[in-house]
Parts: sequence; structure tokens; C-alpha cells
Amino acid sequence: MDSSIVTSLYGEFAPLAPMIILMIAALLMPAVYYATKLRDAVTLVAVAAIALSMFFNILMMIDGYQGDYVGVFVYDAFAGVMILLFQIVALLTAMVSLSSSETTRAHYGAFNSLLLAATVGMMFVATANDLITIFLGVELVSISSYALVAMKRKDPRAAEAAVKYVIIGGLSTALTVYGLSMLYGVTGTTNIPEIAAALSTQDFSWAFGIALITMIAGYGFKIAAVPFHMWAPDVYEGAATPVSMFLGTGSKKVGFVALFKIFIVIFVAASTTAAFATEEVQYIFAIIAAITMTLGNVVAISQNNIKRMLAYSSIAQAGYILIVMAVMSEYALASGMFHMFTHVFMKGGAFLVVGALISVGIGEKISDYRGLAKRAPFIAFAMLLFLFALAGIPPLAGFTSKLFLFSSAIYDGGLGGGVMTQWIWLAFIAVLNSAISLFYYTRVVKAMLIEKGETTERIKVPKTFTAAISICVVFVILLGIYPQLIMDFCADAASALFGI
Amino acid sequence: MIPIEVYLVFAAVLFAIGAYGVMVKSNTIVVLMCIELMLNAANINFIVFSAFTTDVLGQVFVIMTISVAAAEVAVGIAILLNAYKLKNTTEADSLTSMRW
Amino acid sequence: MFFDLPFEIPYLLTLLLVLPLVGAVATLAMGGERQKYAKYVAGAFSGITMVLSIMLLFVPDLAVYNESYPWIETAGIRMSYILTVDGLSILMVFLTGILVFLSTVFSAREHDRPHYFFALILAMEVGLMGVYMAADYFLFYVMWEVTLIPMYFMISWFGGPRRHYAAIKFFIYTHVASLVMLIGIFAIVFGAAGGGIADFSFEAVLAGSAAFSSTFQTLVFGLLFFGFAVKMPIVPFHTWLPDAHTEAPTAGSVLLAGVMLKMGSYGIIRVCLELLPEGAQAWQTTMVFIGILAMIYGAYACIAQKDLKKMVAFSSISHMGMVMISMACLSDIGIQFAVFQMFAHGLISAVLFMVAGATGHNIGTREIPLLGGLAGKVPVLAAFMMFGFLASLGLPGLVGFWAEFGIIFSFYEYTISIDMIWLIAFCLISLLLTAGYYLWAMQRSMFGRLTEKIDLSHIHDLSRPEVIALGATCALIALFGLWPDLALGFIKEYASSLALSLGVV
Amino acid sequence: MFVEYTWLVPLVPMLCFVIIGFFGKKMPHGGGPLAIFGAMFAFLISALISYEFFTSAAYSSPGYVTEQITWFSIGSFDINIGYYVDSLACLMMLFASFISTLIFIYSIGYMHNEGVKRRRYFAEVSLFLTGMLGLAVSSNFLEMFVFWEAMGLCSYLLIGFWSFTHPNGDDASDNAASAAKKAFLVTRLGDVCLMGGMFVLMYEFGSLDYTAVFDTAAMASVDPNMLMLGSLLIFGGVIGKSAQFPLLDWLPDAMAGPTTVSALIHAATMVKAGVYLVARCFPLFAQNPEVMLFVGVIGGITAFFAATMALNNMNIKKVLAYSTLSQLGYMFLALGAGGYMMALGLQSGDSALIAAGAVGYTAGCLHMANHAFFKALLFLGSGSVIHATGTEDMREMGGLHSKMKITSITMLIGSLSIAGFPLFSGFWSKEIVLEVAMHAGDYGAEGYLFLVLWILAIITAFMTAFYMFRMWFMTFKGKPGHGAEHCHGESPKSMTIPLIILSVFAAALGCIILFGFDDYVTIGIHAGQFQVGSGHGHGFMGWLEDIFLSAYTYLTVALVLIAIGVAYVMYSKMSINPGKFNKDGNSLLYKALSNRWWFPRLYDQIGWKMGYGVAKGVEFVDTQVIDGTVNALSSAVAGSGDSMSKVQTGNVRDYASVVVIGIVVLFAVMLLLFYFMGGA
Repeated sequence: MDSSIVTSLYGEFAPLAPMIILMIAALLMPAVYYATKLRDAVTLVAVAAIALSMFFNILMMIDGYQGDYVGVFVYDAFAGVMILLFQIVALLTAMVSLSSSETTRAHYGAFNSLLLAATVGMMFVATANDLITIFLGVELVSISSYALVAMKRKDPRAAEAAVKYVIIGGLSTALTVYGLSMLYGVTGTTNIPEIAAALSTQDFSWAFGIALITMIAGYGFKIAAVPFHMWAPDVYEGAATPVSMFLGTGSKKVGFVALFKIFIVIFVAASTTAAFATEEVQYIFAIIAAITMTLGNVVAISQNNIKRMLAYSSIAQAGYILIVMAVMSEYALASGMFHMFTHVFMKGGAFLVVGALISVGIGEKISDYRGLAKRAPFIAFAMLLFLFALAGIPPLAGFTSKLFLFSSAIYDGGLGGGVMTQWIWLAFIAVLNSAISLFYYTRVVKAMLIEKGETTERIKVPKTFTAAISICVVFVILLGIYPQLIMDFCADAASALFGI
Repeated sequence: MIPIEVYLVFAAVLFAIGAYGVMVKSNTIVVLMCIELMLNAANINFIVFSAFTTDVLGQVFVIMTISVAAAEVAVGIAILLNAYKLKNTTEADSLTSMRW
Repeated sequence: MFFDLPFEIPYLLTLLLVLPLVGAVATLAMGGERQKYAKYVAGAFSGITMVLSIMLLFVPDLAVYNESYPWIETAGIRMSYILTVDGLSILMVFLTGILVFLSTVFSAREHDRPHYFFALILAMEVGLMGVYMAADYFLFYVMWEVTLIPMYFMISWFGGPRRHYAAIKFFIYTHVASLVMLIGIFAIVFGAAGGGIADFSFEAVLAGSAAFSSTFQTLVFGLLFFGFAVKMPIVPFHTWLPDAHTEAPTAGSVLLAGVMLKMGSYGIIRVCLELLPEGAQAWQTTMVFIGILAMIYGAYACIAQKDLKKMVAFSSISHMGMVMISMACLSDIGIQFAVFQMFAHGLISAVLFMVAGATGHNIGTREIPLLGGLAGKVPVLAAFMMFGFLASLGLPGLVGFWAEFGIIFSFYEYTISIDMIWLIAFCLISLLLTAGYYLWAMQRSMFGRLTEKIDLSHIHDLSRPEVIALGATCALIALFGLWPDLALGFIKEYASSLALSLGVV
Repeated sequence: MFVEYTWLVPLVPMLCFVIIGFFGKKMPHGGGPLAIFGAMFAFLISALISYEFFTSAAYSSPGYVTEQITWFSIGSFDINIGYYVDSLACLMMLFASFISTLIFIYSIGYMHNEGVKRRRYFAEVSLFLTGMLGLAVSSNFLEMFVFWEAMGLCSYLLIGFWSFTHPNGDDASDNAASAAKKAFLVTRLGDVCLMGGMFVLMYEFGSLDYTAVFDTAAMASVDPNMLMLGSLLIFGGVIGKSAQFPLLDWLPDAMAGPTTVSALIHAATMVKAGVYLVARCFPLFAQNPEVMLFVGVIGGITAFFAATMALNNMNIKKVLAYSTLSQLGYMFLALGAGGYMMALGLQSGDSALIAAGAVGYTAGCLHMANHAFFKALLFLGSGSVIHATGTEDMREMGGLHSKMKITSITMLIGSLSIAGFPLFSGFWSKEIVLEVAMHAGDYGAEGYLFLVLWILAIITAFMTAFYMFRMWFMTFKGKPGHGAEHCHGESPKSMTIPLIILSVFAAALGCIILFGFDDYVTIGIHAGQFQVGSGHGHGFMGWLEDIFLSAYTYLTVALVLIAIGVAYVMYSKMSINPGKFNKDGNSLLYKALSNRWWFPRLYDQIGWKMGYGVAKGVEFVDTQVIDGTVNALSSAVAGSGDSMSKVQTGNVRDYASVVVIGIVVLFAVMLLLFYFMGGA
């Protein structure tokens, strides 16, 4: 089997094949729910759609399919890898939404519809080749997720979170659009390669500076980079845990994809023609990265709510990935993408555990987790793995990806540069942060495995949660000891992006 | 002909007013309106650039932005209603149960 | 060796790594009703591992057992699964095998969740064996970190009253150090790659290390050195150790002091000295200084300790300072005896921690001021304590003395070469202080007035497994003390070739 | 045929140690007979070895038999293990094993009541003997050091024999534990110096073998400063082991152990090791007159000071302990004076001076051998008394002569011998020592120091006679004290027979000087190399003339007789109250003496301040400064997390403000960056 199936089925829409499936499914969701009144059926359809879409995508990826749709959507290795990531996130979320006690019951069809729509938006961004499509994709994600956050049953915290989310989201949308308009003004086009070409003949200008900063702010909101991160802890805490997971692992990555698409392409093109210094911008990203990871980790120490703690840790992880934007090398990009993948499983897994426990009536406080090892050994063990992976303890996925990522601050990926000294300080800050993060991860570990709980009554976690957590466990270990499973694709993707 | 800078400064001022509103207004409905203001500032930019470069893409972008803004406001108002229903307020200053 | 193994064991090194791992899983499965079998399972697996590690000593040509398989190869990076054992690591592997088994035996009476306890010991063995056998920086680092987690749980599950604090401190402190070391590893690996594929194997990095400039060497030496020095540990980065030891259960302390601390000095020799000779020369004075500092400081700190185990912990710091001095000489004797001291201290500190642990649970307290005159009540324990203390203070005829003798001699050569012969006085003073704190502790805890501060009715002497474990370790101390060449022979060739590459013979 | 089996000499007691250590519980008398067998075996084989050696060709040249194998190597330095037999080694082996045999036999009776502890006792004394014999036959410094330290260990264990569950109660246990620790630590201080000396020698000579180090050509080629440093460091070890000034304080305390152990330490082993080492290193030390001068001065000072401290002590064992120190001082004085002359002779090439120096060597060794016998006798005798009376305080004894005839008479012989009463053993050696000291005063720039030392030594001889007879009279004459009333007569045979044997030697051994002792135990230069033995002594008549034609001999004898007389009137007739001279114990001098010139207090202060005082400071730095920094760092991180989380007010307006302010700041940063980095 190869991608000819896809091309024969979809013709000129082949680059959009994974999205089309999900879009149709998204539109079908409410209908399925009203027709059957069975939430299982809805989830089944959603999961099936995602699986089908994933199947097509994997075919296309393995086959090295490349193609574009009217020049605004381009499917290449990069798009393939990122789409796969978003599909995984969607799959996990769809699975656990079924049995989570937090997700809405009344509008279950709409919930799934929004979920799939948001996923489609993410995929749009991954394939986008034009500012317009990036913008539209990001907005599709944003607007859907505003609604997803609000769709938690009778929880005033969710309502509050949604208000905050929509306001800060709207603000950043405005900022983004303003930045895009400036970029358009400077270059006269919205097509990314053309922008790069146009910029390579220009000097730095005020307008471009404004564009730069406002776009960083706009997408920085999505990835929750300091100082645009303030919404994240509140929203993650307030939203239903599957949605928190969706936001933390999926929505965050959209911001990165947009940043990669816009900035790396622009700057790589610009730096090759040497009319335009990129170093200053790299430093801006480096500063943001350093502050983001430090703030995220340090503040996470003082959190008692585990979802909030995971939110801050998520901010810190964003800081790590921002190293890619500072270093802007092909190897860094590949490492960053790989870290995004492992992050899905580690952070996603951790959120899943939290969600599973909430579903069986255990609170969100770290102290509620006391004695968990006795009550739910598998869950506790899985959580241990996820947290240690997040902290970067070998031989788990988080370690390997951090190793790649941090090393990218020093190593250019065998392109002849040897050891780079410019970003060593960033690597130092990153490793120190990695150590700080142990502080709060071990708090949870201590509560779960070491402290004694009030009861030793066994807990029965819903099956879909167990399945999703198992998937995460498998990949957290597998990607730790066999990273090339994904890393090879990431390397291809990075070279595809740099090749533009 | 009016120079392009005038339009841009106008848009920038509009944008700044919107941003100021978001920062100081406690009423979330007003905040949403301020955001609209900011979006429209960006739209003006697009139109102006489009007009000055005789490129049609900018106008396309504006149409997209307007529709996105509409969707956003729709969702936003729905969320505010939901919040009002659950918390009896939509004042930003009162919606501070989650912090630190 | 005087006797050659007549047959080959296929995948011997992998077996050394896999057996404990399988053992750990098997022991972990011994929960619930089967708890009482946990120790036998653990004993069997660690026993076989020990036998294999002893067999390794009799292998005529170690190179036969090298194993190398590709592992990760992606995005300009190549990491491999390479295991080797050479003159530097063979004693450490042997030590690990022996001490893990003996600490299992020693803890045979562990009743609290024994399956966890023994599984953790075996899991630690995996990491320790891995560190000493790895010949790939990725594998090395992975194994380095793998040792942390079982130790963390060992302390937090089975430790003393302040176990949470101690465990976290141990975990985070040493983790910070390893991360700094990781940056150093990045530097050497990517520096050695010279723009090509970054190969993490020791061999490739060594081949590429010729291109290192002396500034690079100096800087990177500092990074790696910090990482290793915390593990050793070296003053002033040592404060995690006394806390960890005080709280850890006996078996944990034995492995921590006996084998884990050696990872630090092993790393310095294996990585810093092998790869960065110019860096080593630039740092030589600093190394000597902190070595002396650690030695004297540790010895003085011992005098002030009230907890027997904490005192022993500080004595480890003092003795590892001696290892540091020895390495800092950068001479063949220095390196040879640094390794020998690592080995010797591994055995001796095992006895010391077993004794201190036994004091804790057989007598009920380790606080020296509460003890006194107990030699009549617990003669066997007192005898072993005496033996351990004497071995540690460098009684000739026991293994520790030869190590110290060689170290101070190599240091003497060094002081002659820099014309500062008076420095040797520090070493001699530390020997004196060592004797002082041990004998004083002995006097206060076992001799003199019989204590009235503790309940004497529950005191019991060592149990049979404890005697076996202690006796075996003491026998080894005496054996290698009477016949030091048994161990020195392994190191000699390695030390002289390393000294040659360092340019100082 | 026997010399090849020299290694058996230390090995057999070693095996006894192991066997008794493991199986002693089941053996009769806790393994005592086996220990005696080991010692006896060692004596027999050393007698055979000595006989064979003295009759062999090797005796005349090169003067030693050695054989060794490589043990291991330190870099390019081979560490060997083997034996080295020469006259000195034979002398040491013989008297050490012989006296030990007697002491072990005595112990069977003396330790009769100790029960299971006897196993430990006999194991440890066997190891002690191993140490001494091994030391005597070692072929190099490092091997010697191993045995040297083994003895240190045994002294620690045996002095602390009663450091727990002492029959006299907890205070005695405390005392014993403290004394044992002190003994080990003080000797350890010396050992550490000795180790330093070995490093110097090893580096300079490339080997620690006696044959390599004492090679004339090798010693000449080495930097004299380093040679001197090495010699002084080695002598530092001797000071510790033989309890010389200023490290003399541990030996009196060491009386806390069983009396037999004291006998062993003082007579057969331990402290004699120091004398042996100086004699062994004589060629090395003789390279520098200053070193030998130092040896002599230390010896002379110790002899004098220790004697003063013995004057008013009431503890029978402590008096003997001080007398040991004093007599050891004589030995070092002799060796130092002889070595001083030999060193000057070597520098000037004067063979007469070299020969005169050799007399000092002979005198030191003879006095060592004599002392071994009479001191063993005295200690065992005092042990017998203590055994009978249950006290060590002489004030509680008295009048025991009638009850313990054998003990009393043998101890009288011992006292006469140590006091240097004419024709007793001690007389001969002491006279030669004094003669050598005075002779050395005639040579060299610093020679006058030896005259001073000679005067001190004469005074010491007077004091020795006084305190020994003070002891004897207080114990066996005068009014019976509290303890004496408990006495039920003579000790058992196993204790008295060794006393009788020893008293024979104590009385007569010294005369061997007249029968060619100085032919065998002497040092000279043959064929350009130092050689022990094969000398041409003064001969029978030579010595008689030497001693009895000298006016100084009569001076000494007169002083000794006066001293005995004074002791008699003070303590036996009680016609003079000793309290008259010291304001009944309130004079400053009396206090100084009974406080041992305040040495212990000084040492305790120094030890406490340098040890525990500094340790307290280190502990403070460790917990407060270093660990404090670590904890402060971690709480700073956690605390900053707390305070930074307060920025998260929960109000969305603030969030928006942060975003906007962030943009402004970022813009400013960007401008700064562009400005400073000179971007486009």
C-alpha cells in the first residue's frame, strides 16, 4: 500500500486528505448523537475517523508524498509529522472524553464536533503555506477550544476559565492580525516563500519590527510563552481534564508550528542571502525561552493543584522547545519536533492520569494523591513514568528528547560547525531548569508512592482511560529507548522545512 | 493624495485604544468590543496596504478577519452568558476564583 | 591472573546487566503471600551475577567480551550499545557484584515490603554495572541516571525519620551535577565529531579528542569535573552525602558508599583524564587543593559527628579526597592507586556501613553519646567494628593501607616535582586524624562505662546473615591486604598507558 | 639449613594467633599452651638460626643473610617481602621470643580468672610477638612497618584489654579505653613520621630494601638534606614507639592493661622496636652528626625527665613504667653518642673514632638486652605482688617480704640490676653507656652537649637507684598496708618459675660483654660497606680495665650506693620522713612531678583544641555555611516560586496588561539588541 490510494481517492485534494475526513466527521458528529443518543457511537465514529485520517497520513508520510493545493496548502514531510502529532492528540482526547466525568453529556455531539474541528484547524496550520491559511487554521483551533473549555458540566471554574481564555485569545488574535498586516505591508504578499524572498532584499524596518513582536506575542499566547502565558494555568485548571490535555499537548503545538512556518522559513531564507541579520531575533527568542522555562518551573514548585502544576510545567516545556527558535538549526528543529512528540505522551499521559482520577472521584490536589500506589498501582506507576519522563530521567522519552533538544544548543547536527558556543548558556539554563523541575515532580511521586493514604480501597479507572494511558506508557518507554521511530521523520521534516 | 503614514498612524492609534480598553475595562462585554477595535485596526492596515500596492490579497485577508471576528464574538458572548448563568457576573474583577 | 578461565561465556557483559534486571522484575513479582521468598530470588540473581563478575577476573583476554551493537542513529547522531571491561573497570564490576550480593545477604532479615527492597537493590546493580561497563557516552549517562532512582526510593521507602528531605536532596543535588556533566559530554562528543556525525562511543570520541584545543579542554574539564566531583563527593559539594547516608537503610548505604561514590572518581579518570590531558594539567592544582581540603575537612568533620553512620559518611568524604589527590598527581602510580583506593574503600566502607547499620537496629540507636561499654554485650559487632575502623584508618596488612601508602607516595613525587614537599604533611595529618576519630568513636561507643541511657534489654548481637556478610567482606579486605597484587595487577597496565597519554610518567 | 626458614619465626606465632582467635574458646586455658608453644618454637628456631648464622661464612662477609621475593610494585618501585638476618636480628629474635615464652607461661597463672577473655588475650599476645619477631627479621622498611604497626595495634588491644567490663568497675574501663586510645594515637603520630621517612627513602633510593638503602655508595649519592630529613622522620617514628621525649606520655597511662602486657610491651616488644630501628638505621643516621646528636639529646632528656617523674609516684607499675622510659633514654643516648662519633669519624676518615662509635652501638644493644630481662622480671614481680594484694598502690603494700619470699628476692635482684649495682647486669651496660656519652663530649663542635647529657645521666643513675629501692622497700619492707593484709602468700608456680629464670639472667647477663658480645653486636666498615658484627671487641681484660680503672665508674657506684642508702632510711627504717623535703607534698616541684611536669594536661589541651575544637568549627561551617547555602538555594528557588505565583492575580485585566507590557518590553529589548549588536 502506498499513497497512490490517497491520490486516486482524492485527486487534487490529496494534500488535504487527512483534513477532509475529519472535517466531514466533525460535521457529522451532532447528527450521529441526535440520531443514536449514544455517546459510545459518537466516540466510535470520531475515533474511527481519526484512525482513518491517521492511516492516510501515515501512508503519505512513509511514502514521502509531497503535493500542494493551489499553493496555499502544502503537504510535505513537515506537515505529515505535525499532522500525525495532532491526530494522536485528538485520538487520545476523543477516547477519554467518553468516560470522563467532566465532559459535557448534553452536547456530546457538539463537543466531539468541536474537537475534530479544532484538530482540522491544527492540521491546516501544519500544511499552510500562506499567512491566510495559518491565520485561519489558528483561529479555527482557538474558537473551537474556547467553546471546548466552556463545555464542562456545571462548573463555574470552567466558565471563568473560558472567559479568560476568550479575552486573552481575542487579544492575541488582534495582535497577530496586526502583525500579519504589517508583514503584508512590508512584503506585499501573504505567501510565505514569497515573503522570505521579499525580505531577503530588504533592510530591517520599523514596520517589520512591529510585525515581528506582535506575531511573537500572538503565537506566544498559543504556546504559553512568558509573558503571554498567564491564561494557561487558569484555563488548564478550569477546563475539563481531557480538554486541558488537548490544549496542553495539541493547541500549544499549533503555536509552534506557526512560529516554525513563519519565522524559520523567513529567517533561513534571509540568512542565506545575508542582507538581513537574524541574530538579534534569535536572541529575543533565546531570552523568552530562558525566562519561560525558568518561570514555569519555579512557579510550578509552589502549586498544590496538580492540573495547575502541570500547566506551569507545560509552560516550562514550551520554554525548552523555544530553544529551537533561538538556535534555528535543522537539527534543533528536528529535536524540537521530537520533543513535541514526546511531550504529547508525557504531558498527555499525566493529564490523562489526572482526568482518570477525577473521574473516579479523587481530587486535584497533590495531597489527594497520597497512597495512590496502593489504590491504583498501574495508574501510579504510569504517573511515575510520565513525571520522570517530564523531568528527563533516562531511559524515558523525555530524557532522550531533552538530550536532543538541549544538545541542539551546542551541536549543529553534523553540518560541519562542530561545537557551537553561542547558545551554551541557554543549554545551561535548560539543564538547571530540568533539575528544578524534579522538585515538584517528586512532590507528586512522594505523595503517590511514598506517603500513606487514608484508605487503601482499590480504584477502578474507566477502560478508555486505561487504554489511553497504556498507549502513552508504551510510547514514553519506546521513544526513550528507540527514538528514531519518530526522530527520523522529524529529521526529514526539518530538512523539508529548511529546504523551502 | 493622503500619505500612507496617516492611515497607519490612525490604525495604530485605534489599536492602542483597543489595547488600553482591554487593559482597563472590567466589563467583559466592553473588553470584547475593544478587541474588535484592535482587529479593525489591523483590517485598516490590510486595506491600506492592499490599496497602496494594488494587491488583492490584503482585501481577502480582511474578509477572513471579519468573519473570524464574528465567530469569535459569537462564541465569546455565548461564553459570557454561560459565565453569567453560573457565576452571576461577567465583571473581570469578580472572575478571579482561580489564581496563584 | 594465575588461573585462566578455560571456557568462554557468551554475552557475559550483557548477562551482568540483564541478570539483575530480570532479577529485579522477578523479585518485584514476589509480593503479597510470596513475600518471604523475595530474598531468595534476589539472592539467587545477585549471587549468579556475583559469580559471573568473579569469573570475569579470570578471563585471559577481556577484549574478547567486548560487545557492540548499533542503537540510535538519527539526525546526525549515533549512539551504540557498547559494553567493555578493561583494567579500570574490572575491579569496579567485581566490587559491584560482590557488594550487591553481600548487602542482599546482610539485609536478609528485612521484613518491611522485602520484594520492593530487594528489587531496588537489584535495580541499582543494573545501573552500577552499566556505568562501569558502558563504552558509549549515551549508555554511560543513561546508566548513571538509572542508579539514582532506586536509591531515591530506597531512601524514601526504607529510610530514617528525615528520609524525605534526604532523598530529595540526594536526588536533586546529584541530578543537577549529572546534568552539568551532560553538557560536558555534549561538548566532548560534538567537539570530537568535528562537524561529522556525532558518535557517542568512547572510541570515536577518543579518536576525535586529538583536535581539542587547550582552552576547550580546560573549560570542558571543569564541567565534567563538577559533575563527577559531586558524586564523589568533594568538599564543598558533599552535603547531600551525610544526609543520604544517615537516612538510607544499611544496604543502601553500603551500595552508595561502596560503589556509587566510585562512579564519580571512575568518571574523572575515564572521561576527564583520558580525553582531556591538557585540561587535567590546567586543573591539577585545583584538584590537589580540593583533594587536600576534602581529606582534612572530612576528617575533622568526623570528629564532631554524633551519629555513627554520619561519621562514617564523612570518613568516606575524607577517603575520596585521597582518591582525588591521587588522580591529581596524573602519574601512573597516582592513577593506579586511585583505582586501588576506590576498590579498597569500596570494601572497607561496606564493612563500616554494615557495622553502623547493625548498631542502629541491633542496639537501637547510632548516637555515639548514648552508647558506651557495649563490647561486652555485643562482642561480635564490636569485633567487626574494630576491624572495620582499623582497616579504614590504614592498618598495614589490610587493603586500605596499601592504597594510602601508594597514594601518598605518588603525592610525594608530585610535591617533589613542584618543590613543595611540605604539602605531604597534610596527608600525614589526615592519617593521624583518621586514627583519632575512629578510636575515639570506638572508645565512646563500645568501650568504657556501660551506658545507662538506652534500654539494654533489647540489645542483641549480629544475626547469622549479618555475620556472613561482614565476615566475607572482612576476609576480602584481609586477602587483598596481604596480597595487594591480586588487585593491583589489573590496574597496572591501564594506569601506565593513561599516564603516558597524560604526558607525565 | 635453618636460616632459609627464618620466615617461620614470625609465622608460627601468627598461626597461633589465627588458631586461637578462631578456636580458642574450646582450648584449655583459652589457648594459652598453644601461644606458649608458638613462642617457644620461635625461640628454638631462632636459636638454631643464630647458631647457624654465627658459624656460617656469611657472618664474616657480608655480615647478613637475606632473601626476598617481590610482593607487589608501586609504579617502578618493587616492594619486596623477605627476611634479613644479621647479628642484630638474631639478638632481637632471641631475647624477644625467650622473654615472651616466659611471660606467656606466667600469664597462664596470672590470667587464670579471666575466663573466656583469655582467648582474646592469648590471641593478641601471639600477634604481638609476631609483630616483634617479624620486625626483627624483615628485609625492608615497608615490611618492617607492617609489623611495626601490628605491634601498635596489639598494644592498643591489650592496653585496652579491660576497656569494657573491667573487674574493677566502670571507671577502670573508662581509664583503660582512654589509655589504649592514647597509646595508639601517640605512637601513630610517630608512625606517620616514619611513613614520611619511608617516602623520602623510597624516592631517593628507589627501594626500601635494607641492602639498597644502607649501601655506602647509594647513601653518598643522595642529597644530604633529604637524607637528613628522612633520618629525622624515621627517628620521629622511634620517638613515638619508644615513648621518648616529647611523646613519652602514653607509656605510663598504658599501665591500665594487665601487668603481663606491660611486661611484654616494656621488655620484649613494642618499645624495644624503636631501639632496634635506630640500631638498624645506624648507617643511615651516621651520615649526619646532627641526626645522631639529636638522637642522643632526646635520649638524655628522656632519661632524666622520666627518672624525675618516678621519684614520687605511688603506683608500683607506673614507677616501673618511668624507669623503662629512663632506661630507653640511656639506650638512645648510647646510640646517639656512638653514632655521633662514628659520623664524625666517617667525615674525617678517622678509623679510631669509628671504632669508638661502634662501642656506643654495642652499649645501646647490650643495655636493650639487659633491660629486657630485668624489666620483664620487675614487671612480672610487680604482677605477682598485684595479684596477691589486689592493689597497685605501694602505700597499701609493705612488709610483703615475709609473705612472698621468691617474689621479693627476685625483685631485689631486678632492682639491683637496673640500679647498676656492681657486677649485676645493668651495671656493665650502664657504665659503658656513660663512658660512651662522656667520650663523645670530646669531639666536634656540639660535643659539649654530650658532657651535659653525661651529667644528666649520672644524676639519672642516682635517681634510678633511689626510686627503685624506694619501690622495693615500700613494697616488701616497712609496715604492712591495707592491701598487704589480704595477701595469702606466694603466687603459683607458673608465675614464680619465670621469675626465677629471669632473675638469673637479670643478675648475670651483663657479663657477656666480657665474653665477646662486642665482637658480635657491633658495627663497622668492612670493604667499604657497613657491617653489623664481625668486630674485634675489647676482650675480657680490655673491658675490666676500661671499667674498673676509670674514676667515673666509682663515682657512679658511690652515687648508686648513696641512693640505696637514702631509700633505706626513708622507706625501710623510716628514720627520715620524706615529707620534710617536699612540704608534705605541697612543694611546687612535688606537684610538678606528680603531674608529670604537666605534660598530660598540655597534651590534652593541645589535642582537644586541635582536634575537637577545630572539628566543632568545621561542623559549624558544614551545617551552617555549606549545607546552609544548599538549603538556602533550594528554599530561595521555592520561595521565588511562591512570590512569582502571586503575579497570577486571577484577574484577566492584569493578564492583558502583562501581555501588552510584555510586548512593549520585548520591543525595547529588540531595539536594544539591534543597537548593541549593530544589526541591519
